Amino acid sequence: MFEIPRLKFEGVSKVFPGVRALSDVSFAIGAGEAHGLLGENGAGKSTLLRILSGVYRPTAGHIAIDGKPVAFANPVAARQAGIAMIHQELQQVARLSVAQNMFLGQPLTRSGIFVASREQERRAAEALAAIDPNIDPAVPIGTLKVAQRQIVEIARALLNRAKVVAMDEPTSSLTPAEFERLAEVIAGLARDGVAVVYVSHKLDEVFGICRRATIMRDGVVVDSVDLADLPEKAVVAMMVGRELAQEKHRSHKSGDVRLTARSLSSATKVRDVSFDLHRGELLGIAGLVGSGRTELLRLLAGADRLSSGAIEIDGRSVRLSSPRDAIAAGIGLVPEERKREGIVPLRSIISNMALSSMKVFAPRVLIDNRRLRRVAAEKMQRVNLRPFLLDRPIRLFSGGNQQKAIIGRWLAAGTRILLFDEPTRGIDVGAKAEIYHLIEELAAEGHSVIVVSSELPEVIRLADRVLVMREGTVAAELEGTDLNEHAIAAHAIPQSKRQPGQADAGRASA
Amino acid sequence: MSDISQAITGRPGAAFVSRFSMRDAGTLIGLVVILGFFGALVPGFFAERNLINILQQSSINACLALGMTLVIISGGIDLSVGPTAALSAVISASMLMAGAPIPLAIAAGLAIGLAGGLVNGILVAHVGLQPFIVTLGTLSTYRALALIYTGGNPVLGLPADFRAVFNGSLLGLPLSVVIVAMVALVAWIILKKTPFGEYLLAVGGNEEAAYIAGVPIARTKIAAYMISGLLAALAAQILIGRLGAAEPILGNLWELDAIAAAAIGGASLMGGKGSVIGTILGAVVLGSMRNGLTLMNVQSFYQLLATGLIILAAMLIDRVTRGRG
Amino acid sequence: MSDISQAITGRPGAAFVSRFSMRDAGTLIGLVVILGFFGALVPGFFAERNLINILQQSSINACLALGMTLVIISGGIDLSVGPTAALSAVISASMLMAGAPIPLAIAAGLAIGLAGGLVNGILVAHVGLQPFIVTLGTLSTYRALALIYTGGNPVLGLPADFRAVFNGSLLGLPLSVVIVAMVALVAWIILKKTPFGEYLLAVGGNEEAAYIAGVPIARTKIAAYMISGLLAALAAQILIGRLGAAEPILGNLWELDAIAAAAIGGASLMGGKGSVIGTILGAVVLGSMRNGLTLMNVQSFYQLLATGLIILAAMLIDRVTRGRG
Amino acid sequence: TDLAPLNSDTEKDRIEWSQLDAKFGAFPKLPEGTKAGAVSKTLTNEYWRSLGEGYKTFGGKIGVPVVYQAAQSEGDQLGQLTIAEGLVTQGYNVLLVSPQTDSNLQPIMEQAKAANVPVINVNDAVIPQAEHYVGNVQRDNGVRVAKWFIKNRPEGGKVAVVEGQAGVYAAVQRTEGFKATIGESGKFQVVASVPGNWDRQTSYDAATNILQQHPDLIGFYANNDGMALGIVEAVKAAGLQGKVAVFGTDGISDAYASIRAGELTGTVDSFPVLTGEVALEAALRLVAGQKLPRVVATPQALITKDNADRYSGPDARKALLEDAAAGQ
Ligand SMILES: Nc1ncnc2c1ncn2[C@@H]1O[C@H](COP(=O)(O)OP(=O)(O)OP(=O)(O)O)[C@@H](O)[C@H]1O
Ligand SMILES: Nc1ncnc2c1ncn2[C@@H]1O[C@H](COP(=O)(O)OP(=O)(O)OP(=O)(O)O)[C@@H](O)[C@H]1O
Ligand SMILES: [Mg+2]
Ligand SMILES: [Mg+2]
Repeated sequence: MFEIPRLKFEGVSKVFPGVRALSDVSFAIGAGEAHGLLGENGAGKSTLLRILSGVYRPTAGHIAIDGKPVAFANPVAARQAGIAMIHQELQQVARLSVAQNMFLGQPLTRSGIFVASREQERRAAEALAAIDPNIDPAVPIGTLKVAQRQIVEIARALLNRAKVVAMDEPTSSLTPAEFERLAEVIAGLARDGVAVVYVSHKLDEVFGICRRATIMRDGVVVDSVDLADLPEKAVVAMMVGRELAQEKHRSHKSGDVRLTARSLSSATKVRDVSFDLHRGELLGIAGLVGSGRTELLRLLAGADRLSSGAIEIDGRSVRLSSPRDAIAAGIGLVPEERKREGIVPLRSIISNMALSSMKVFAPRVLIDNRRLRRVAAEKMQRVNLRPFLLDRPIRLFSGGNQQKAIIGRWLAAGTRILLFDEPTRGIDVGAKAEIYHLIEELAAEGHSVIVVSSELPEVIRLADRVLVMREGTVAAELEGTDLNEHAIAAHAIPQSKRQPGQADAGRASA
Repeated sequence: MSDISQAITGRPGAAFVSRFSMRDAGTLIGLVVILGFFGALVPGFFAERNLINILQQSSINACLALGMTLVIISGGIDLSVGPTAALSAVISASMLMAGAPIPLAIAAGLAIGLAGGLVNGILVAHVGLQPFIVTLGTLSTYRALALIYTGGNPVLGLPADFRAVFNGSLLGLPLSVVIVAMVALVAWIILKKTPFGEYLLAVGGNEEAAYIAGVPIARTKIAAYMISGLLAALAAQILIGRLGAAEPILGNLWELDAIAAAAIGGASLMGGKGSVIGTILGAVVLGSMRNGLTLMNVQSFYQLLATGLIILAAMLIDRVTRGRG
Repeated sequence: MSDISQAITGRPGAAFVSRFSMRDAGTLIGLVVILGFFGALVPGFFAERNLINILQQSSINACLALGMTLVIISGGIDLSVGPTAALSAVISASMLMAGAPIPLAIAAGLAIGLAGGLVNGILVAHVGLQPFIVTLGTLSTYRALALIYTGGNPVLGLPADFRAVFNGSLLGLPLSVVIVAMVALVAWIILKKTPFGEYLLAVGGNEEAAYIAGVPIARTKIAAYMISGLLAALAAQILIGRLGAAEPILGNLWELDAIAAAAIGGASLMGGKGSVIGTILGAVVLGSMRNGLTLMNVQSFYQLLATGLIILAAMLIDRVTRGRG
Repeated sequence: TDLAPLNSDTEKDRIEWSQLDAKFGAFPKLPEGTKAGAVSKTLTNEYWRSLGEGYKTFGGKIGVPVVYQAAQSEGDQLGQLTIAEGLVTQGYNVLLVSPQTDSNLQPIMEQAKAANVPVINVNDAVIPQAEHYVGNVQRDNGVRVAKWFIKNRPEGGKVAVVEGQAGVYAAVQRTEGFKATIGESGKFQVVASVPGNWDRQTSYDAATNILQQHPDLIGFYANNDGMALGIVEAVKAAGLQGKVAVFGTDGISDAYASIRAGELTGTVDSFPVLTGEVALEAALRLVAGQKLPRVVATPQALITKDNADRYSGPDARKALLEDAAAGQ
């Protein structure tokens, strides 16, 4: 108890114009400790870590490393003081190679002038090997999938011998198998005396990795707790300030087929996908990363073009040559990459929400502002936007709240078929429960919903029926008692790789 | 739930006022500083007559800059406004000289503006070329067309009836000022109150997200360029009404003034951001500067110097009062 | 999992080669088409003498365009290259006329270029103003300074020794071409092989990520503008060496040609993208076009038309061969 | 070379255009296949098109093909150089150049010398090393207008100048000539001398501002006709027509029309068609081996409503010859 903690936050506060993101945050982490940082969306976790890594400066309070107070003027100062950080949003330059990205800002050089590309690539490969040896450090990072790019972020944090490694949702795109390897890496870091701050909305991960955790709510520390002493439910209660009711799945599926996919194929990945989607049905889609789920949703949303096949809605064939067509047909997509495909950062919550339903809000020429504000308030209340500031630019909201605004967009547009791509990626337990609830409510109201998710419990919890995709095709359709994690995993692995007893070791969730 | 009900009823007025001031106060302060400067040094600068002169002299640039603002908001740029105006001017003028009815000649001129904008828009939106380069190319092309069409000669001696259309005055203000004020009002309404305005801001702010949200990207961009072309053509009509002649070399370097006005007014050339009020203020800043320097009889080299420095100063004031971004 | 892991690992070598050709092949094809076109129509177009002419005539634009490319990659733009060149030219020239040693005069001229770039860079990087507007302001300011410094008069009769520095030839190529080729080589090395090159791409490609990674954002941007100023000054030295005189109005509209060359060569004005080889090819495309049109004795209005259309055509070819983006 | 830098306005080695025949005899016979190349500033100004017309007329008369090119815009200095280099490469026997600036065509002088092709600098910017210059005295433009004011407004008053592009030779010289001459009289005040950038709209705005500040202004002098016509409109809009005299420069056809309509007070015509004819004649005399003085001066005249008819139309040449004979 009297030993000097490796990392200590002392009375850290951060005020943004109009928002108090952190108030008087104090807690400490010892050397060799992996420490969880938990809280709902907007609790202030990322803000705290951004202060730690020198991106923001605190409004009040300070940080101490090994008992010495430090103040970082910029990210380089933090890095030099031994802080490594994995940011929640991918911070990468698409046109640079993996290795260049990993060494960005601290390149290895030959004779102090030229970049030592080979050496960088060799060391990058070393760092990557711990989690995914298949990533080629020489390719432009923009050609990688999100999951791989996240792994690169992790590997970058391992390059330097850091005293503190802060991880802000490092696994939001990763599979459980990849998480397992990350857990080993973290254990290794802890053995070397590194303090690890671990932020994740996946509580099981935090419980698996960390002995202790600090729980935050609305910018203040609720408590620092020993996880071994607490059941998950209690932690959740501390995070959200109330008990979350565990709900069970109920189906609202009715007889009528609303959407029929006939042999859909895309130019790139999707091959010959057929299924029916009923009124009030919740259809889950599971599969490995890269199995074509996102592409399938983009086809249904009109964002990509079909190379063959047909889509029918209410029995009538529709041509979806743009998202506009799809929206007119009652289809809306909540995309996977929120920052890139979801939000218009400078615009307000209202504008972002109203974007797809301009016809509704502007029946003639001008936007009916009163009606717009009324509807926006109603929808945002329903999705429980926090803080409830409808005119604030959406970029100032946390990821979870941005997601809520996008969902609100489709509610406002009166969409009948909702496509969710990883709807709870980067979203906290509280909001997750709210979003599950919302999705089920939508189904109960007669909406048809497709949910793509890499979290199998999520698919199983939500879906009436699950399509398992493998290499662009539907490998299986699971329903009722057949619908379980093991079955999904078994069907998701490509045939050639499947060996007896190995199903769980694949890249599918289990 | 007080915050919710407040959000519902809102204080839309208050929100708008505060949004106005954040964005446009900087430009307004810049304008006030410049006006104060010249007012102190130039006797008669604040004479009503001179203020009207300033407005009139700013009106053409303001007209172009409004179109430019919409294009810039959509994430583009339109370098071809000057040549578009020239083409519109010489075609209207030669129709008038051939005895065409005035409304027809004006309509044809405006249609040329729309057509020029349409070509720019299609090359940007459908072909996917960079706006800067597209309009750099059409800058030369349209200018060449105007020169070829007229053989390089100005069209002189436009009928008095036509000139009267743009040369009258209303409530003591020159008609050109009134017309541009109306254009500004329409542009403001478009940007703040119509779906198209939302679309412009969304397309410029995040094209990918706008696409997924069902915004008609191509149509929005094309419309922005067409409005820019239309307003360039309108500026051309006002100008030839004033000068009584249409030249194929009219509108040289207009694009730079228009971009400067929009930027001084807070438009971001990265797209997604811009303001009608700011642009108008920006155009008046530039107009007052020209007017004041002429009245002070500043030698031409020093006028050039002052132009450069004032553009920089206006941006600095703007930057300081508005904060980063 | 074979296809997945293949997608993951890729074929890195192939990827790089294909990126080279993907990027620059379009420009190369554009060049070949234009050369073929003029070669077929103009007798003597492919004469060695004429090809050297084309290179020499492209060299000044290429020199500027290289600096412009670095600035554009960093997410900026430099409209002030022409006036920077003029200022550099008149200062070197007046020093020479005052009897200063040649290396000193050249060094002073180059230093002026660096200083002009430094001012641009500071206003962009530290003050946070938009590059377009900053350099639009300094475009006027630097030009005015050059005019004021010389009273508007050209500096005539530069010493033969000075002119010899830039007018010789090496291996049958004019020295100016050799100098610019060397500049291009250095620029290529900078962009491909040094941390600074990476920083440029990072700052222009994703400034936030670059900041978080510890890239010195401000220093990188300032350096880009300083290089652009330096190369403008170098172009000015080459030019006054050729002309034997320095004028304060030298370098008019250079910025547009330089931007056109960079853009034809594949630089994106949104930043983060650009190629030295592409830019050089772009400058030669523009140079061959000018040369070919002149040799065909095309009337100037039609030359202007051709300029516009060829810029658009080059971008189209580029677009078609390279795919979107 | 040992030539002193040319000052076309003061060069002693000069001849009036009207004396060519008298001093050098009738037009000589030319070598077979002679062809002439010409490059001017821009075709966007009628002045330069008329000059080209003069080249073509004379060339047509004596059967010499003339290629006439121009830069894409005024100020496209390197573009003009490219064109001129192209003409040298293509082997024309003589070059007539009207450079954008004093130095942008400098390299041509050396290349042409190497190829043994004479180069004639025709008007406007003056290449210091030019061995041959045909054109008028730029400064004289402003002088003539100033003299008109001194003669016709003996009581004096306020006048203003609207200048061409900052730093351009012709603009500087014309303005200088006007200011110096009118200043000598002591009765006039130049209350404003501001840039019009060769642009009608800019000049209109500048004139409006000047008139508003000085409603008692008696006259404007503009460095070219396009600007002057813009000023005329500003004067009309200010309701001062008839009270403010407006002068332009160049003598383009629109200026004549406006003078006849009683709007523009006058212009200094430098007779571009005639200048073109004289320039090509001088050039071809060089090709034929004659040794001409370094400067061949071409005429100009102040045109007002009274004499507009005399200087336009088919008899202009005759009128100018008469003027020359009268020693004007
Ligand atoms: N740059 C900023 N300007 C203004 N407000 C901000 C800014 N960054 C964050 N905030 C606000 O600060 C609060 C805390 O946000 P933060 O991103 O730290 O939350 P978080 O706990 O990381 O949430 P999530 O789990 O969604 O990532 C939120 O209300 C957010 O809107
Ligand atoms: N070759 C590629 N280059 C760049 N991005 C790609 C490529 N292939 C796929 N992607 C992107 O990677 C993501 C994966 O999409 P895909 O449909 O292939 O897989 P998925 O089953 O949705 O897997 P995930 O769990 O990653 O979403 C999508 O955002 C897609 O746009
Ligand atoms: Mg966060
Ligand atoms: Mg996906």
